[in-house]
Amino acid sequence: MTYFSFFKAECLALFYTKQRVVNALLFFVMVVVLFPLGIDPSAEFLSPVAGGIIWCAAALSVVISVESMYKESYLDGTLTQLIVSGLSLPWLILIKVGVYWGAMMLPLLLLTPVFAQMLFLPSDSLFMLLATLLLGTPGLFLIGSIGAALTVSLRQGAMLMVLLILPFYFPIIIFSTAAIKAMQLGLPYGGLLALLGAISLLALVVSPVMTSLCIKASVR
Amino acid sequence: MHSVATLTISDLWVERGESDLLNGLSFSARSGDLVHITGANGAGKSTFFKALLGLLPILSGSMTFNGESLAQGRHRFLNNVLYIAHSAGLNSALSVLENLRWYAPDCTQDKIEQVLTRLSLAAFSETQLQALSAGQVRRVALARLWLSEKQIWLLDEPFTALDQTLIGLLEEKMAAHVASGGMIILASHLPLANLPYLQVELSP
Amino acid sequence: MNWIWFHKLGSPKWFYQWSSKWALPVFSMGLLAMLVGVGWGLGFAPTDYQQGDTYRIIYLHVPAAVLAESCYLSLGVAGFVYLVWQMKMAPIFIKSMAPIGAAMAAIALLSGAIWGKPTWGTWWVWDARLTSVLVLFLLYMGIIALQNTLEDAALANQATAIVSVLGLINLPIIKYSVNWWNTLHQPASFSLTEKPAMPMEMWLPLLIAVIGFYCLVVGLVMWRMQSEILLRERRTQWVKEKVMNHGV
Amino acid sequence: MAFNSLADFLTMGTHGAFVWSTYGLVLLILASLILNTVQGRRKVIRQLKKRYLRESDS
Repeated sequence: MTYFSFFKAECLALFYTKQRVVNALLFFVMVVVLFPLGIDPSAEFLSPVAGGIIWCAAALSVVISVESMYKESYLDGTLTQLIVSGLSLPWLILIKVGVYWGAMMLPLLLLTPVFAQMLFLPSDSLFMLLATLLLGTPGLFLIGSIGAALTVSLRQGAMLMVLLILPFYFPIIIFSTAAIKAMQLGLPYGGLLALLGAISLLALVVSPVMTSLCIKASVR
Repeated sequence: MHSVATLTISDLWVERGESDLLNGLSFSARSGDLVHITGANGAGKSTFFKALLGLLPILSGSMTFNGESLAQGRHRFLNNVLYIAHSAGLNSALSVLENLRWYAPDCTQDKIEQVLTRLSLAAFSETQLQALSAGQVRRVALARLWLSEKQIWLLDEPFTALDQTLIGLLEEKMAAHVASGGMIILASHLPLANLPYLQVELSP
Repeated sequence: MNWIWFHKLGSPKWFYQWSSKWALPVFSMGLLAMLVGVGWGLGFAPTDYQQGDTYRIIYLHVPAAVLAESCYLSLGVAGFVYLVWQMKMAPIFIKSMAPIGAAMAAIALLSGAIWGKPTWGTWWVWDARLTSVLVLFLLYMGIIALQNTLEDAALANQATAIVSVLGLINLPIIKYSVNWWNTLHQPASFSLTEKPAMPMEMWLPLLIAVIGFYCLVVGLVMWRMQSEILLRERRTQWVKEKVMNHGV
Repeated sequence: MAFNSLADFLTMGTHGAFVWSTYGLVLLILASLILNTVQGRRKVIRQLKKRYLRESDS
């Protein structure tokens, strides 16, 4: 096993099970649709909150799709093989999270302009929304990976995982929506984007190590 | 040919749930040895492999590979190890060929197909793992032995779900590996028919 | 520097015997100090010229809020100690402390809400302090849920330690991030290092109440840790003797 | 004493209900925390004792 062959196998496996990615995207669409239907479909209400709605929907669909990230590998014993492969487990985890991020975020970024339009997001804020998604979602996936590893040995771990992980998503969501709002109000937003990037970078350093600790404790 | 390697286990105790296992297991093996670990169910055969691989913490005792303690140089040990566990360790979404390429990316297509023919899996090379029977999955897992260059093989009950011909093939392969300077540690409740081995008996 | 105390603290048996001596005195002292502080604040401290007598909720609200944060800080430190040194006592501490911290955060939230209604005219605002205590409460509940769900003890140790450490990073970020919104909450009314902004007669009972809460929590956590030690070390001879000699 | 009469003390100026309900709630939470701690300890000792007795029997 090499890092590259692992990357290739992960890509292929994700490609064969693409229905899971499609499901996560459908979930994203459902949550977005809930807001106009459940609260108020008028442009006056939706326009200022559109960025927030898309962000909340994205965070929820990420946490749900990441939840089962290690489950199958745990059950079929490939997780054990990764640990004893002699390769560095944190790097393997980083590769896996990267593949998941790419598979889920590329279509989501393509969908976003459509939904931004439907929620009456001012078109000059669209660029900002895409930038925050690009900067912030790696953090969501990396933090989610820790949660998925924490609960990998549980049969009914989904609820617990969401409960544990969402508090760690709060800062990312707050900074992202604050940046979009700041742009709409004509305030400086560079600092907020920098903070968002800083959180993702911090997660990039911390998450693979913490995830591998959890995986090693789970695989017994 | 492999270089000379030694593995020494001394006074190993492992905690598992409510009881302590392995009871101070000690043995030493070098390249060219086949160690056969026997013992009843629950005596700690799988537990021993897990302790050796660092999947379980040990209570006391020491394990050294080429004179270096495993606690320090585990990855140098793991680089030389191929571990076949109870679970197949194969990705069920991938085909047989893709699984084997994942484990052995340097092997040529010819070589892989040769091995698959040998294990009568040639017809299934493009089939997804989830469509195979348990016995076939087992054979795919064992195919890694033919494709790998690793010196130390850790085999946990490799004979389950295999028929007589395949057991014969596997024993032949193991004999060849040992003869070329490899080391095999094998746990099984079955006796080995045609091979010389060191026996280590575990008692619960 | 002498590290012997650190290693001793890592031994469950030593900790059990040491804490057996201290738990009851510390707890009683805490209870006493709390009663004195709260009673003094309730009945004898002067009336606030702005808020009238409603401010007397402070004698419960501030100690609980201080404790909720201190408890989490200690959880984070314990988690770090476990991840780095694999010290046996750290997960025992985390498991024992989490419910206490959750109770403190709940007290801070509830008393704050009840205080806020007559003072600001609202039960709740989404400002930095309130939101961070709410997140704190959620983190405590998450750790308790994790602890109760994971059956494998080694995994539960590792998992709670990791969540504790991550929460320690998360809390200041949340506080900072929410700070953009206008904050209704008054600036911290209690600090040991700065000169108190409130008159001495109000501040002193508050200090005593905070000390009382601290001692109470230390006493409680020692007891909880003792129970946990007995359970985890049940296979050792000293626990067996201790339990068999105990008259229950 | 900051209050002139018991009635003053109970009404706490204007917002007695708020102050006293807080104190009541906090008392409830603290009491249940202490009770939980004490009972937890009892339960552990009882459990272990039974277990040891069972083991020494067999």
